[in-house]
Amino acid sequence: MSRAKKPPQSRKPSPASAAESEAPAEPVLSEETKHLLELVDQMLLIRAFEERCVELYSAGTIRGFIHLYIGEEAVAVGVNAALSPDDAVVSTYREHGHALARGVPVEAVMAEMYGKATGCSHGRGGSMHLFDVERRFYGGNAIVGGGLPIAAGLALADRMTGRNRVTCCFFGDGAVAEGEFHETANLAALWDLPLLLVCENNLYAMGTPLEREHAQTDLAMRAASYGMPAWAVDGMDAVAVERAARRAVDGILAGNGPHFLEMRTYRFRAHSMYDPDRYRDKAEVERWRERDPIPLLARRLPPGAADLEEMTKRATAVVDRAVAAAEAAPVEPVEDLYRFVSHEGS
Amino acid sequence: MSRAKKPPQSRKPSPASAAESEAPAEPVLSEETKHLLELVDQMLLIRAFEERCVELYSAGTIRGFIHLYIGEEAVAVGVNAALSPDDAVVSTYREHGHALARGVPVEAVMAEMYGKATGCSHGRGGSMHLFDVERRFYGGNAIVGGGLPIAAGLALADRMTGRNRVTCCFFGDGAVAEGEFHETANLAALWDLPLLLVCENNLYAMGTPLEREHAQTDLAMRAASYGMPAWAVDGMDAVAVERAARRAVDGILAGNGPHFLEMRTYRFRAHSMYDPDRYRDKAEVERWRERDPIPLLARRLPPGAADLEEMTKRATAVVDRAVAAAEAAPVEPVEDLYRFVSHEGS
Amino acid sequence: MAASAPGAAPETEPETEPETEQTSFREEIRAAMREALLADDRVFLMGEDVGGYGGAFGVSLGLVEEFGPDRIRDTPLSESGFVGAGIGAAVAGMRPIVEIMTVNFSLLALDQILNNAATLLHMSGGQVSVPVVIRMTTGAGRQLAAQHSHSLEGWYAGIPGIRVLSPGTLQDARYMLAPALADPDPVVIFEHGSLYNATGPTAPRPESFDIVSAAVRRTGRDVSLISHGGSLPKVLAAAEALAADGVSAEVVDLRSLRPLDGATIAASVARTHRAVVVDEGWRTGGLAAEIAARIAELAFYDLDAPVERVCGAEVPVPYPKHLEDAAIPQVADIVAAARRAVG
Amino acid sequence: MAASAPGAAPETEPETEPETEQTSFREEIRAAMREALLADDRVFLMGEDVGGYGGAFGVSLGLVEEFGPDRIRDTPLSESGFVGAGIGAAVAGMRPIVEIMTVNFSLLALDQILNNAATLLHMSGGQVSVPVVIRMTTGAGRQLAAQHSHSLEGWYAGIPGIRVLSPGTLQDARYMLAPALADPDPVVIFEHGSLYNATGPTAPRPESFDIVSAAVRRTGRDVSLISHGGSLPKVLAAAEALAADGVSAEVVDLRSLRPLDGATIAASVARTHRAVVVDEGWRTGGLAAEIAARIAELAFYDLDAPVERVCGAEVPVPYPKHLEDAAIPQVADIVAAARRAVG
Ligand SMILES: Cc1ncc(C[n+]2csc(CCOP(=O)(O)OP(=O)(O)O)c2C)c(N)n1
Ligand SMILES: Cc1ncc(C[n+]2csc(CCOP(=O)(O)OP(=O)(O)O)c2C)c(N)n1
Ligand SMILES: [Mg+2]
Ligand SMILES: [Mg+2]
Repeated sequence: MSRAKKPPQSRKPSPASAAESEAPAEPVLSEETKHLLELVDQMLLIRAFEERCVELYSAGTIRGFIHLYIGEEAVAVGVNAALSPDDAVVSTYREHGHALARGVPVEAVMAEMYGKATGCSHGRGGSMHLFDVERRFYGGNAIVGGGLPIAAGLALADRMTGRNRVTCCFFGDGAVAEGEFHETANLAALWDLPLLLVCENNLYAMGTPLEREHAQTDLAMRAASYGMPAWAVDGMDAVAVERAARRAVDGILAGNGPHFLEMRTYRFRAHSMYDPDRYRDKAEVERWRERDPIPLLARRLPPGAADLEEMTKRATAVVDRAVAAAEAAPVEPVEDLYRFVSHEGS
Repeated sequence: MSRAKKPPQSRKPSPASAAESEAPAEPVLSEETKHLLELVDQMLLIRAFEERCVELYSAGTIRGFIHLYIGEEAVAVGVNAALSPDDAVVSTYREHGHALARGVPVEAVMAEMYGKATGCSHGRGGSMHLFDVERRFYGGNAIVGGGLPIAAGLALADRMTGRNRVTCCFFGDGAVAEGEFHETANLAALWDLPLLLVCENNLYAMGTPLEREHAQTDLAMRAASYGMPAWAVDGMDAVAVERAARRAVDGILAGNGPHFLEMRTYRFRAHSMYDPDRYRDKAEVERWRERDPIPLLARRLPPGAADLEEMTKRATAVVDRAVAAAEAAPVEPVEDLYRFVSHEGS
Repeated sequence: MAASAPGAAPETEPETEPETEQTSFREEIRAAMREALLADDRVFLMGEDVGGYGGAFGVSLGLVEEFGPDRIRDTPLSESGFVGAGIGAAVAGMRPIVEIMTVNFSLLALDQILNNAATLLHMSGGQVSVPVVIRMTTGAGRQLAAQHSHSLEGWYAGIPGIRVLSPGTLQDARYMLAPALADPDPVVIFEHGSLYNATGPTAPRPESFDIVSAAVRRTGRDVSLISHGGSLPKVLAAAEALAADGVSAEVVDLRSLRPLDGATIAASVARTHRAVVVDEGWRTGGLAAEIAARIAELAFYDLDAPVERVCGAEVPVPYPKHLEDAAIPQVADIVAAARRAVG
Repeated sequence: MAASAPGAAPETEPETEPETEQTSFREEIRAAMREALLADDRVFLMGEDVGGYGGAFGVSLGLVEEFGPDRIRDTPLSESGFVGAGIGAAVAGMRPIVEIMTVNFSLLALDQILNNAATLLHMSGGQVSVPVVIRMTTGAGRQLAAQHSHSLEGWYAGIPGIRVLSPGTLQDARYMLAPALADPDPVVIFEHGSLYNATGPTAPRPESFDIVSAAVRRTGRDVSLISHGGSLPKVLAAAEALAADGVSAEVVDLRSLRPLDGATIAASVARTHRAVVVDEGWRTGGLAAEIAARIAELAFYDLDAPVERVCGAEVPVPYPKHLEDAAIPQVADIVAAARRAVG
């Protein structure tokens, strides 16, 4: 089946925008403005969700490894805007943003952080393993580079069955050094797989700066050497991200094989909770904070179109409800320990 | 220690040329001609050795996997001519030629094929695992790509201790698809390792042609994307190979980090014994045979300088002696099975 | 490479094999794949040289001509990449048969097999199924030396979330694949390299066929010989030799290495009171260790003697024939262990 | 990533730890590395974020400032590449300490460890020595879920050609490294993530110190509790509980997982006639299976009851605390197993 580029509003609305849509839509807003407002809403929801996670983690309510996406939200929402519901997404351990942008219900994601039975992975996975197959969100993967071959396989299945849709794989700059990146890039280009490779280059792999991870720090150029279209994008600008992702998706759907996008972005927080962030110069962090993707996008809206304060309140309210639901939700009984190990429950 | 480019004759002579040197050297020959004659001798020795292996294998005298180098000899002798005795070599399972060119005694290599105690690996390794640490020949490795990280480590040790010498790693076109190639190339370029990467591109990985192994079949260009000097060479022309290898070695010794050479070559025989070679067009094989590296180099010599027939006789005689010695050599006693597992012989 | 295994020369052997009622492991596995490919469009075979080359051991010879390069898919040398791609394709609903040339190379794909194939279902709370079948050659015996002679079945048999099969008979070679493909979870099938040329009469299509229970291949009173895959013929030969000697040995073929059929093992030991476990893997921490431990747990009070383990010697397998023979279980070793057991 | 483990927050903990006579696993391992780096120029540390970050678990905190980025070498995310490079550097005469962030990621380097590090000496007929030390964190207990909670010690303990150590005491954390570096063969050291913050008095420098023998950490008459590494504290607690209950448990700390000190194990079982093996790895085919099998071989006629195995449940470790606790050995499980054993 071939498909036409869908207009933004035809895409699955995010929970936040769903919440919003109940409020009477401002009549004077153009489709484009509405769409950008939706992206702002999605970013605010991700931001509010993660800021709540910090509190919950510090309070010891949620545990495990928590990798915050704060500062990188434009990548998730911009790329998602270019995807349609029947496309697939494979992500990393830093995937709260990808899951929420994809439309995985906030309640289900928050419940997963709590390890509750109502979580999007039944509570088995936690922060690093969010799944929602109904939305073709094939999960957080905590092995750096480990999701890449899986994504190639999802794309291969579509290629073999003639389904014209895209598999999008998110991964970091550090992952590009793993052998699995190389093997996947070659397979995808060799087999013309409908694969969108989105490298979130936040300039660090844990505490290691890009220039000590890679001999060639121009990652888009490295990817291009496999013979696939590849270019770098301002990952702080949601509009630039969406435009680039659309171009890539169109190219993939037109049968031009895999595309690689290097999203130049930055994490405002440490690699993970408790990382003291010794290795980054505070001034560097400050410079990047000045390009916070949320105000950056809000400033592009017509005057008065975006009331950030009000929108933030709504997002916070959504998160409040999710926390309340998660608190109230049941955990899986210990007797079910062996559940999901195999279909037999061996 | 820094070192000057050594003239050819200062390099360890190959056993064959050693044998030859007993014969009175033709006075009128220039140094250059003598050097080329030595390369021809080395190639003839490798050729004679492997042709004998075919007989011995068919007779069931030697066993295991045998991968013939016939047709690719110019690469081994040309590269070796650019290396000095204190450089290191890491190779593959197709390494008879590399070992012999390096000067591993023919007797020791043939005894290894027999699995005898006098073999260069005490008989433990066989065809795919030839070792000679005294000559810094760190072995045949039968895991495709498996030798690459090891070679990087040998180079790293030199880098850290300030010894200015080169580690040369041979591998095939198929190996370039392995993640270990990618990881090693990046490490080597990132750390400026004195590593010479010699890709023997014989156009096939077993039965798979280059264009079905790699999306980007210009392997030198792929390697260059890691930020290292890389170029392709006519691997059938020993002189071109040596010239390229010298340039690369000089660059490495000058501190310019790893270099990658794509040697365009071809194996005249099947991937291994018993491979019926169904996947190659006979005409293609014939075309390459017309560029057999031995006559190709012989034709460059002044008229009368090379008596190929006579030289082949000498090489064959060397192999005859090696076979006789191997036949007569003892095997390791079964009681020694656990020997060499650990230094304690745990 | 593997194609040069004397014992595994696909191109020469099939010709020389009598094509009448006799068949070989190689042909039975090929027939099983052919049947699966014909029966289900979602099935495809992927691996290094499975196409034009016909598979390193000639198992898939001719399939690409019949099914085309899309479904008989040659891959680059990228074990982690193409095994992971097979896992992903299975997640997407395909039924891939991924061939890893040999178990030695499967180490390069072990992260994908353990951390993804075996784990996705659980991590996702039951949402992500991985119906992939991974076939790989295992074992020593062809003088391929230290990097081509591993037997790592015991490691795979220890991974929760996957099923592990080890056919030791022509019938299992022929009929294990279909139920493996029908399994919604990952299945790893080990094929011992020394069995490909093993021939025998074509087995009839079984009425019912399971891939969970062990089989008693020979009944006996005095000692239970427990084994699987490539060691099975040696164990049967040992039982024969012991019989000639007045020792009645029962032969248990595990067939499934995960889950293990503890009931059949325990029942046999309850009858014979003595057990010898035969596995080509390294002794320490190998499959035989688990089986010995299980027997001691399930049949402790039935045992009249310590469980004997006949395993691979703990060395990287050496090249020369006499040392390789000494490094892996031989009929004589099995006979000797059985004698020790019966005291 | 690992740095976010609550139990393993290197930056917060050291500060809060009393720096006087008390010490921690983290500090002892760091002191051991510092000593080795000072004593021998050939020694260097290499791994992901061992430098500026101070190591995922803060073990190498401060070392890069003292020894520089050349000898405290950050690597890209390339487990196979940098582990192989460490092996190669060892072949060339260096004494690398290669840190793999966690055992979970070591699967990506397993080909290098098994097919090169463990095999080169034998394949080369004794010519190529590989004096590398590979350190890796292991174990569950910090709610890190299925891809970050493995215990694969049993697999490594099955590889001929390498030595495998598992420190369970501050003294072993401090003094195992030097003999490991002096070993001409590869040594793998497992550090349980839950031990890094474990504190106690600084142990005196031992007169003599070996890395081959198991240690009896507590003597007892009724049952032998055999364990190592991260499970040791739980086992000692269980012994305490059992004592309060009139059951005298002997605690054997394996220390070396390869080679295994069968003599000490057998001697203990000969005294107590009952054994409980505790290991966090998956039960089937894990380290406990080998130890149970060994006991049944070495002490068959001494055993009055089946060997009990207290192991990790055969599931990819789940995230929620209550399920993770249920998935790995707890003191209560050990006590219950000991009670079953003494009947
Ligand atoms: C194979 C593997 N090696 C190491 C780790 C530990 N680790 C987790 S995240 C990370 C850094 C990854 O950096 P990058 O790919 O740039 O992604 P980012 O965290 O910056 O988003 C490391 C080293 C891991 N999870 N998996
Ligand atoms: C990791 C691994 N995968 C597969 C094999 C089997 N195998 C041996 S050689 C070979 C082809 C390698 O091709 P190339 O690298 O081009 O070297 P060539 O044999 O052409 O010299 C294959 C697939 C192996 N030995 N190791
Ligand atoms: Mg990053
Ligand atoms: Mg090739």
